[in-house]
Amino acid sequence: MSEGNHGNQGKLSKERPPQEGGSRRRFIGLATAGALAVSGGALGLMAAVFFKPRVTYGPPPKFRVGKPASFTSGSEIAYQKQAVLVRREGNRFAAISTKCTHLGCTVNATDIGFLCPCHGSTYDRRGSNVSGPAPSPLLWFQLSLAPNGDLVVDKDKKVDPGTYLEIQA
Amino acid sequence: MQNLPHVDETRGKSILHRIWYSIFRSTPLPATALDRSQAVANNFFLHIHSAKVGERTLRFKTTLGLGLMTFFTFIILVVTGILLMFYYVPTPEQAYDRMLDLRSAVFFGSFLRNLHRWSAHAMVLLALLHMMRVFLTGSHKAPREFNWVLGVVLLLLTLFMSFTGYLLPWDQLAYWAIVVGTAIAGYAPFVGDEVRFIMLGDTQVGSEALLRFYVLHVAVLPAVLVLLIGWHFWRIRKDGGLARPREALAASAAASIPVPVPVPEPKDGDEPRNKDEPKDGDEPKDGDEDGGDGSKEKK
Amino acid sequence: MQIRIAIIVIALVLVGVVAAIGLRTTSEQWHGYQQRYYKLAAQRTDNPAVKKAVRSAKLEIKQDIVKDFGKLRVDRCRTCHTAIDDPNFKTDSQPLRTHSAMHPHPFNEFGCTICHEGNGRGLTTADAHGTSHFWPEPLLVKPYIESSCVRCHSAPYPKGTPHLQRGERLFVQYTCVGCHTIQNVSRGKLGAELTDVGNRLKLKTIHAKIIDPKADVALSIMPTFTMPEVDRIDLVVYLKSRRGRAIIEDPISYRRHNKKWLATAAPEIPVNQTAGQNAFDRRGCLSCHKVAGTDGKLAPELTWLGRLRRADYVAEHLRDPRGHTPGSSMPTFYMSRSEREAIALYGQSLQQVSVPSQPAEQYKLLCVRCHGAKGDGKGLIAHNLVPRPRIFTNDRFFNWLPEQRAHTAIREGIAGTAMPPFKSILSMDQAKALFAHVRSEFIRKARPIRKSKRVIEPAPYGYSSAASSRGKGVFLKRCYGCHGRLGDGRGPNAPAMVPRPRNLRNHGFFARLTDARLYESIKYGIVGTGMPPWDMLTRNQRWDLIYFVRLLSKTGPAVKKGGQ
Amino acid sequence: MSKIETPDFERLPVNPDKTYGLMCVVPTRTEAVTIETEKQVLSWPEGLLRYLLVFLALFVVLSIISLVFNAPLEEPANALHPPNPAKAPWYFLGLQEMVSYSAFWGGVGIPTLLVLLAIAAPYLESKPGGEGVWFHSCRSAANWTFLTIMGTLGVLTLIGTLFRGKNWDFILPW
Repeated sequence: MSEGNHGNQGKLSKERPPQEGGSRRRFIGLATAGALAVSGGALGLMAAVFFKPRVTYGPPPKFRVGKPASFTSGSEIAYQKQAVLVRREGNRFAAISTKCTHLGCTVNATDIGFLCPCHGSTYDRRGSNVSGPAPSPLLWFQLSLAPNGDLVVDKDKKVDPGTYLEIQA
Repeated sequence: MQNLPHVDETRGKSILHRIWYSIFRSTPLPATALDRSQAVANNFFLHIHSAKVGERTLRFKTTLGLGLMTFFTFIILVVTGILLMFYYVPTPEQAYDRMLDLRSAVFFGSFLRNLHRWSAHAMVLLALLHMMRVFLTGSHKAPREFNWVLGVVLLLLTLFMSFTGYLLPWDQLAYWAIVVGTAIAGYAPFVGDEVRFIMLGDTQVGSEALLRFYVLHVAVLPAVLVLLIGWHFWRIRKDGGLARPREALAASAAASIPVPVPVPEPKDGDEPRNKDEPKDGDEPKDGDEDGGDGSKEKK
Repeated sequence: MQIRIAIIVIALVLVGVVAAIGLRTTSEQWHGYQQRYYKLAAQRTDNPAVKKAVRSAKLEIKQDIVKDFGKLRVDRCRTCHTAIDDPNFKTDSQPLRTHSAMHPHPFNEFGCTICHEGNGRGLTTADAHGTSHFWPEPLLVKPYIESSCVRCHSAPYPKGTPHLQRGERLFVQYTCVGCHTIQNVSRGKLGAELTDVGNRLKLKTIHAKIIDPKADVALSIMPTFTMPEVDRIDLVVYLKSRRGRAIIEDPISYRRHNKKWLATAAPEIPVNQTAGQNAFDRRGCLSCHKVAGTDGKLAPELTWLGRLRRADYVAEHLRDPRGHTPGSSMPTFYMSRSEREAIALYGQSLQQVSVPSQPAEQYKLLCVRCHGAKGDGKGLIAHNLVPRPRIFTNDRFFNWLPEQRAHTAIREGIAGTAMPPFKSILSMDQAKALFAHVRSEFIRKARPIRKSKRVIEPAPYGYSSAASSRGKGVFLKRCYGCHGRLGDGRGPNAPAMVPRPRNLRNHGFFARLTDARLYESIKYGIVGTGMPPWDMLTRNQRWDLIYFVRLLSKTGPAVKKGGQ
Repeated sequence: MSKIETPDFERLPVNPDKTYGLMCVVPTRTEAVTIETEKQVLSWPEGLLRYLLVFLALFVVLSIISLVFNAPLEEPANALHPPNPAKAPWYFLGLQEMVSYSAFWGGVGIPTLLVLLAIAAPYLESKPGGEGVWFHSCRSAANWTFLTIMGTLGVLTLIGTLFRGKNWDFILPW
């Protein structure tokens, strides 16, 4: 298609047009481009952050599980909806994910650790993967204490396995 | 492959060069008249535009830039509209709450909604002013009659677009404007009640109407608008660019209606024929009042 | 070159505008509150675990999503009110203040807006508190917050709701029950239904509608009650609490309850004076009427009711006030026959009146409440009476009116209107003296109107339905503009007329009127009113009209014969 | 192709496989839209720079408006309580004003006629002359007709926007 008109193109002047104030023009051009890039970039950045929701409507990642005293020592309470297990050992508390690291099934807590019903992965009590296809240990989430004394699980914050929150109850 | 110029030019050059020329087919900052013409002609968005325009066409007084501005508001509306769609749910239960969310919880949401809303008003206003400009400069007359008709249709679509968008926040303003608006449609002779029923999908304004207006607003009407805007622009070239005063034209035969003339002998300073528009003759002097869809390619 | 300079200028402006947009977008009101809270909370707590948690907390929107109570609530109130569950902020000012401990509703289960209303999704003060003109549920503050308890706690209302409980009593006290229906509470049919008024109207609107019912709806028939502001506030609390079915009530038991309530008969009471007086007090009659020192300032004085009306009149009036006296503002209360009779009996005991000897004093005592101190018909309660009291300053009318008819009106009253018969209070001479006083005081121009000789052509034929339907034809041609198509005195011209055209359906009034007077009024008109002399009608047409009026007012032979 | 003298292909070498040009399809004559009478400039950069300027100006103005004025959001839709007055968007208030006189003529009849008239305008105004000139004297009749119609609509819109209050009664906006 583009060849049809080659005929005339040779006639166009190939010289650069005479520049009036070349360096000034270049400066203005650069400054304009800079200003536009800055504003465009800023708008683009804000539009990008726009996509990240600041609130969600599903189960909140940060939730309260009640007063520490409501957990008896040695108890393990599973929160099905949030797929988290809260364990109390003495005065130490931990929140362990019950989501299998293999393909996301909910694991069952047992005396000796966690068992995944889907593909038979097993974890020990600390959540380390022992056998089966699970590639990594279960996640541990950060536990903290709200000002009114409630325990708060924050699924957005992961902690190293074995990290307990110690509360002088 | 044929030995296209850029292929030759970029042979042995860096990969960046090659990528650039594979996309744009012209130099990044064209400085010569030839390169500049090429930049326009070889670009998907710009090629609808002629490589050269009359000086008069670019003068502000000629058009007041109104058509161009109408088009730009449309671009702004498309961009902000697409962004807003990410947080909007067209159901009566959620629509209003989503507006509240845009106002509070969504980062940048408030500004985008404001911009969308005010741009919509601006587009209607600018389209009306553009129409007045065209009429008052006699630019709707032959041979540009059909483009005027396209323009009228575009104006109606713009109004309808704005009207369908009006319902989406599902607030009192929206709800009653639609109730009244569709009731007016119900007065159309013979088919009024049917038209109203089909518009609303129900006997009264409710979830069906919201869904229908939403689909019209975000899919059907924009698609039709884009198509017609493209046609509108293309017609500007086809009709010989902006209307010019007769005094400015040669007194000879070729006044405003395309007439066959003998192929003139090429002279110095002749323009390259635009590749897509071989019929345009040797001198594409059709200015382009609205063909600015290339702005995004500009810088 | 100019164009390039223009572009760079506008590009620089754009940078500024984008900076402003960025600033506006990234700076939010709640950031400051949360920062201050975290700082103070870390200082105030002794618990190291809490201290650590607070120190590492980051700015975030905190929201509670509650689905359990009716509609979905998304409450982001804790974003600013971060300290509501922190016991260390009891004495701080809002927004960082501990929530009062009185309520046993955990906010993460109940949310905030279920009690406080406001816009839970808002994140600025104006937005969240719903102070904008457009938000239907602005934040509820004390004492109005009591109204929210009723969302779940139906009667008997929980502790800590004194305003609500008082408001419920006031709703009866001010006879609101007479006009307004609230399902399972009241059965009034004159006013708007208020079963879910709390969902429909803002506090401000309810408040304004009680202060001045005509402010919003110009033709509202609701009277303006005089009540202290404390009463009004409690009434508003009560009305705001009316939200239809409570959340805890399931639809089936609600309907069952409602059906049972609808079928409940009005309570019977013993027909004696004491029971009548109790009912009279309980029903709030004095919120409109006046008895001795207590005055509702809306309805006629009943201090000497027993001297004016007989018990059967009162009982009948109570049964159907608007049927009995057309246009009466008094609503029909849901009462048993025995209660009506007991109240009527109590009414007979209201005899106390000491008539002063001076006509001027008599006028003050007996007439001012309706006819006004200046005789201009603008007495205290005049605007609640239909038809309105006569305007004594209308000298044309009173110069035309035969003196003797005025005396009769005072002595016998005017049936079908609020004008009572004073014959047991005023003797004929007193009545004459009183009217003489009225004449000298208000009827300035003693300019007798020349009366032509009145000729009352006798009826050429008696009543027949054909005659009355011919009369209807004449009526619809000549009379409907003032008297209205239905003959109820509400024609299109009526609002501008003083006095208003007569309601031709007023049975009581027309039952007393002779055909001859009707004929005279039609033929010669009534001077000083909008009724012109209808000279152009023929005798037969006039009689047809009379028969039609008899039909309308159900005072004709047709009714007696059991016709139409 | 044969009529056009072979140009200098230094920069754009001709494709040796190419044996025809589109122009050859048109025998001996071609069409020219107009004859060049005015000075031409390259659309890159002269045109595009102006477009950029217009776009930036428009964007800046709209951004400032969006920054200063929040988009309206009234009460949630409530089918039981029409606001008083219930107004359409401003560009339909002229229509609403007409509708308040007659629903059919104001809402359907006149608008349809106006649209048809607009579409027919260039065909009705068939006499050439006055193109491209603001308010050309030879078109004054057409211009005045147009301005009268637009002005009437504008006045109706203004009345509907500013001078109508509760119950669609006349009010003064100040």
